[in-house]
Amino acid sequence: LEPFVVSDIRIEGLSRISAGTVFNYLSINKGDRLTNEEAQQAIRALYNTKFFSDVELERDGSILVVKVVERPSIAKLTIRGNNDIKTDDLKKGLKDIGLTEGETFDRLAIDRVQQELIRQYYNRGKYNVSVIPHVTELDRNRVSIDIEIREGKVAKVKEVNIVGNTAFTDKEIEKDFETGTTNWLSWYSKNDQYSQDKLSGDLKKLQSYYMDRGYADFGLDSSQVTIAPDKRAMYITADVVQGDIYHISDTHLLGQLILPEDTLRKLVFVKNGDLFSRRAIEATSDSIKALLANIGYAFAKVNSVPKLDKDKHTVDVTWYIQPGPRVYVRRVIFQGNTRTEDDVLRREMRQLEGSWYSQAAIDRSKIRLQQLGFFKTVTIDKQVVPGSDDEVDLTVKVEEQSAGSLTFGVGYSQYSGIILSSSVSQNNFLGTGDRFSVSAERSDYLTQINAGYYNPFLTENGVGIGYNATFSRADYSNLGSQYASYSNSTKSFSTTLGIPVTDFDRISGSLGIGSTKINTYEGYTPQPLVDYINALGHQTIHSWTGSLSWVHDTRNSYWAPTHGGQLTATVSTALPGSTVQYWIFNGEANHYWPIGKGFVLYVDGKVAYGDTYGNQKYANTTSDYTPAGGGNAQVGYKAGQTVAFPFWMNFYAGGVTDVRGFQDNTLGPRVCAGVDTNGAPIKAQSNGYCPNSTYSYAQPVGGAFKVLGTTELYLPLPFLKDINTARVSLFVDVGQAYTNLQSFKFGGLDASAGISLHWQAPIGPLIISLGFPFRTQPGDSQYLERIQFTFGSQF
Amino acid sequence: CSWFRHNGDPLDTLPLPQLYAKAHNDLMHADYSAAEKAYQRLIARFPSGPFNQQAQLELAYAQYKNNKPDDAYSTVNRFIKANPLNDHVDYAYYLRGLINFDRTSGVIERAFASERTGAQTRRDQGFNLKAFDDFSELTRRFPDSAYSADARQRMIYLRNVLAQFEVNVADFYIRNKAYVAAADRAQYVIEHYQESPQAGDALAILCRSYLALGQKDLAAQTRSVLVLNYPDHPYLKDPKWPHSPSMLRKMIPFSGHY
Amino acid sequence: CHIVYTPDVAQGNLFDKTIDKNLADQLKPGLTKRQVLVLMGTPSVASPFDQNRWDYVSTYSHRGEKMTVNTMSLFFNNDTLVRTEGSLYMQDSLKLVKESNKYKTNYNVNDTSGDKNTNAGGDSGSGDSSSGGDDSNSKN
Amino acid sequence: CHSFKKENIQPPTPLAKDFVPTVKVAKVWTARVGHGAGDSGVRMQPAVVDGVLYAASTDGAVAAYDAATGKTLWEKKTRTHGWFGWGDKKRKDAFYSGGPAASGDLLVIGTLDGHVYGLSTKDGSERWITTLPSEVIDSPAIAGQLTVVRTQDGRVYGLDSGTGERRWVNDQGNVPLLSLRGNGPLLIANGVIFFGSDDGKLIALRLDNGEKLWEQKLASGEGRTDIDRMNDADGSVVLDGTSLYAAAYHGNLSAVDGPSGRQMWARPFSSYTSVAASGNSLFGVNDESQVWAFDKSSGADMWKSDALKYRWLTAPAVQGDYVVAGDIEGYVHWLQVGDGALAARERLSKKAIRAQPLVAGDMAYVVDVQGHIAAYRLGAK
Repeated sequence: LEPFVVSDIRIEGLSRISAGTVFNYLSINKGDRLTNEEAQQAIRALYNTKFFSDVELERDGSILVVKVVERPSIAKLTIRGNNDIKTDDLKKGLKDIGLTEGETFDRLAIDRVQQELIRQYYNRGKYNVSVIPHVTELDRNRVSIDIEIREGKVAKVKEVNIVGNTAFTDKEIEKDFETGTTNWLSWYSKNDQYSQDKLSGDLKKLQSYYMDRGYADFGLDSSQVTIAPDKRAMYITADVVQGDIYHISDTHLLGQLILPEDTLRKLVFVKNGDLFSRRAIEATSDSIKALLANIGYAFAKVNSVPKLDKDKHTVDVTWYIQPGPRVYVRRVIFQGNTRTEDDVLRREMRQLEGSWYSQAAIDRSKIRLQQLGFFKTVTIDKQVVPGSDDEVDLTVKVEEQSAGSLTFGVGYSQYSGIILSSSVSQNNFLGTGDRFSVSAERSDYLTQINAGYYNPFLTENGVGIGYNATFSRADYSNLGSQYASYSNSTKSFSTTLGIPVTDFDRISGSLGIGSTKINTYEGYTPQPLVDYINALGHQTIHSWTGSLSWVHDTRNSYWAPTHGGQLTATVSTALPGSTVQYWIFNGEANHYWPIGKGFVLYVDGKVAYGDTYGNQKYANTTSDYTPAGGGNAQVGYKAGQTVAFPFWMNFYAGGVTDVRGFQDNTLGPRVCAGVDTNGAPIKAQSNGYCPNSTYSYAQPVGGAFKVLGTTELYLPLPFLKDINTARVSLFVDVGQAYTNLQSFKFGGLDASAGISLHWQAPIGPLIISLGFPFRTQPGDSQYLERIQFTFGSQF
Repeated sequence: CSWFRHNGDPLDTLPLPQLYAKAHNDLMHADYSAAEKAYQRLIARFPSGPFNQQAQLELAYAQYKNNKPDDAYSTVNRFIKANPLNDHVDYAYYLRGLINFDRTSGVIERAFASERTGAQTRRDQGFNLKAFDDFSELTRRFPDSAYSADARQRMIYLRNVLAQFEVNVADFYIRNKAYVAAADRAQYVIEHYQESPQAGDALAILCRSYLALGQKDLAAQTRSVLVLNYPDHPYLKDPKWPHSPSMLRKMIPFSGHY
Repeated sequence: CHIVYTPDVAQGNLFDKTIDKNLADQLKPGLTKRQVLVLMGTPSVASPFDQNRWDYVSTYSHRGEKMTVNTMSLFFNNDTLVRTEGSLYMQDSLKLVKESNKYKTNYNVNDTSGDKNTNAGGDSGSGDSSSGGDDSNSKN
Repeated sequence: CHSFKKENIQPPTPLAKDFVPTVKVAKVWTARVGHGAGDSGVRMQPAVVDGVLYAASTDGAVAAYDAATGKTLWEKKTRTHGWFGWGDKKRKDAFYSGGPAASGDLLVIGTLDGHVYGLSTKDGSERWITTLPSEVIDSPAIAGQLTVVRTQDGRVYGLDSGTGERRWVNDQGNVPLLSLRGNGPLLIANGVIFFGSDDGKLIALRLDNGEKLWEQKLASGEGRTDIDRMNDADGSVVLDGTSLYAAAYHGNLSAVDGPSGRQMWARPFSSYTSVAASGNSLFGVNDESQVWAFDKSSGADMWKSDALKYRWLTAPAVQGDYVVAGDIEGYVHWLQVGDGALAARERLSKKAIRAQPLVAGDMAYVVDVQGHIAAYRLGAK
């Protein structure tokens, strides 16, 4: 093709690709003198667009004719027979190589895909895999590709042999190897399936097993992996040279120490004469680094250099500390908060912009953000600011999750008939961080409307203000012996003020007014309750309520804490001037301990006690009566006696958030309804049966003193791995309600054990628990409830 | 007609022109998910037909309207890579910017927020930045396209939102008495968004934080620049200018924090 | 101090008693900006309108009390140091360590070994040792 | 046997039910030594020296039987594991894996834990132990005052037969990342040690100081995946006159001139185990368990038998004018030397047979994976 001036360009063979695209990549245009190597260059350019399988340049008079054959496009791509690698991971991988529906088909890509798949399967120990691509031509220059994979069985590890280990047996060393021979747990741990990176991880464990027990110049001579001819069995051999046991002779801290030497000395876990342990040496450098990072040295480097003295078998360890520059945080950037406002996140940060870098402050900020309960995950990482060597930007990536619940419920239960309930609660109302909830419930025995609002940041430093109003009318009378059947309707309004006292402690006080109207029904309501109201002389109880509570919270997350704990103490009183002046003390202490391998132990104790004060007197006397079976005269309430603790404020025990395995609010003292022939209240028999009373069983009336203890072990279950707000735990609950402090007796405690699932589902918190009471009081038997399920209630 | 012979989904059998007509019809009647399915079948069945490019563009629009911003974004990107010289490619760049234009805050937040920008200026600015870059690429590649004028308006709006975000953060640090942080943020606005109206607020905050830091002459310098450019700025009249709402107002629920 | 807790606000540059004792007298006029940067670090206040002046400000307000401000201003005439004014506020790093301990984050905060990943065997090791180590320092 | 359907490898060819043996085979005696090779995947061959058969197992049993009658002369058992690992530390382990080699009154066995035991052939009492750094899964070779042992990490050691001290070591052998289980047995002939290495070479070392004389590549060594690149020469080297015959996996069967190491002929033949020679023909089993016969002088193939395809055959051995081999389901097959037709079939046990049958005199001794030993004699037709 000798050079000529191109007057026009014509392209033949185009169907899918537009002429414009070819012109765009073609470096020749009208009026150019076309030389040979320009033509070559054009052909090469068109080829690496990968659109064409063949490109030819021809000359027709002074017109340049570009003949192209378009590569077929892929109409259909199917992958069959793969179960180790998920199909969509494969499809994504193929898309990067350019093999996806709609793309141009290129035979070289098929070959690369085949090799890549075989390599991936070899990595997973499936050495018998076969990958066969079938390409079928379709009309309109299209192809359909079907990749057939036959994975075959994975090669099982038949033997892991460590040679030369005289100090420890093979079994001791291979205890926490990931690779091993088949054992009863292999179906789940897959430890007998060979993979290269699992093996390299294990060899590192072998090395550190020795190095942590004094073998300073331990050497892994060589390791061989052999496979049986039928590629179904693999044998792993590791040859080790143990060397001798070394002890620490001396330790030095060199370099720029920033802090006085004795402060850093406290972080050195290694003392003279100790057995050499690499883990202890590394732990020392990590903790020195962590300490320096707390005071501004974000890029501190601490490397340990052990010097071995071969004949005395001692090691002289030196740590070189290079603190690097003092680092300042220039900007804190939040990412992922599409719903929560920036201020809500920034006010939780303890690391400010424009101040020196403190790892402790950053860790504390991460915990405070997690304690909000608005985010699934919070990750904070730092990037150096380009152009300056001592400034860093912090990026806080949050993944939001719904922090509230919107529930509509239509339920039916034979006691309360149709229950219509709806509740809206949002802990992060419109992203402003305020907590707002409105709930209404309508059923035969209960109509309740409750509204609450809390703004945690009235002032800049976190003084919070909240309002709460409830209106409820409960009539337990037709609830059978389930509850103490009396009806009370309460209206109350209160406002709270929360004041942070330290980073972990908060004191909040609240004031409110409320009125409760109690009416009891002769014969249905347990007699002491009826007498109490008559003695009191009032049916509507007005009260000024005031409460003071102190909370110390060091938990590291709201939904699934694994560290720290919470101490709360609350005193709420009906202030003087209320009809019944009482005070209630509520105390709770709990703590979480991660005990390694993913298990978390949780222990929680609750105490509640209430009493009246300011010796109010009963207004009138109720009649005395002598019990049917003789004995001294039962005295009802006498005018002039001091008022007892009001029964409608009594504490109950049992229920899904209390002692599991028992129905809600059914544990504690129980009293029969109605009076016998000569006016004495019917005494409940030991098994809770009430002779000739309207209800056959005694009704739980609760008590003024309640105690509850729970221990739970959260289990590391693989399938719950990525739902970080779901946890399964084994629990033991112990608790009981007593009429008053004096009637507490240790034998009276109820206890149950079982398993329970806590899940913050997108629509609201959900608890399912299976409880088996193993210590019950007489009369509890009819209140057992094996499976309990609650949904939407804040726990 | 067809359902007598029950030969499966009509999308698989319709010839090209009718299939495109059906898809286009669905799009016009705002039935975006049906339109999206129709366009996807059209592209898969007729990859090299005449309607292919138009279908890809309208698929992206349908996905955008069907509230699937991520799918729309990847479809538009594929369209731009496949046909860089198509005569509608400037619309593709414009659509790419539009997709991320109002993704910053959820629908409810925007409806309740005091004014439209209030919601956008207080949340993650990632999408605003991306939209700003996409629009600027459009105005750079096709300065005289029909969409560039509107794109420039949107860029100005986005820049003001970004500047307002920085000023909000600076205001937060002033309220929390972290004056060096407030000065840095204000300086960031002055350096990056000079022409935005928020630069005035930034200058005011910078001046106030210098005063708090005891830098009299730096504060005087900044104040003189403020007087020069924004003579009627509220800060000039009252030194405590960025007031946070009074304690009483904040005690009323839902009254907002700023 | 006030009973309502306000987190401490420490801003600006940090200098240390032990290391930066003789920093002030190393600041002889004639140094270039680059040398000052290496010596003192990035200035916390560098006004955009006055390139020839750098201020090393350090402020500290404990639990919302009055803020103490120390400034050292450096004056340049286009890239060489001319004179310095004011004094540096030297922090005591031991006090800073005690301050940072009150955040009680001496355990591995990113340790997600709760019920998240079962192969927590590895990090539970580091978890223990790091907390083990830090405990000792909070005692001092 | 395990199901092959999901295996994605060819299932073993089923044996013809109506098979009429053309030669009578008598099972002279059977015995069992410990649990044999167990899971160690080692091809443990017994040794027959002047009428006594010595066998060992990986769970610490060593026994000597009268080769003709099978009467147990002596047996020693050492427990390898204490009860639930109790007392493991004090116990000298005896995972015998390097099949016993005997000569004169010395019996040498290598173990999985890198020890080499020198026992007395009279009563199995211990004479010396040496410790080597890696597994010894290949039977040692005794040449008078020198015992040559080869370890899994590619090193070859010359030990003194009397005391077990290490005379010399040759450690140039490199072991590829992934190789076939098992090492090529050592062949000592007139002062030179011949063996196939794990990276597909036939190596000759001087007996007295272990230096390498020459090496000859048996396989090309390229391939895209690390499975294709595996070309162990795990089979034993056959000496016939001055020429050596050896095969490699994914490599070729080649004849090499002993003294010079020059390759006379080579033909592509991938085999994971040894070849056998008789008359002027060579017999081998390829990686699809087809039995082949080649002409010794030129390497041309004489016949190929597909009857036992995919049955994972052991290395063939020549007994009289029959070729004997064991398979994965515990059958022992005899094929005619002339045309490879199946001549006889016996079932040793249900377990796989991996080690090459050992022919001594007119008896063939076969050992299966679980340690069952059987001696077969071919009767008249």
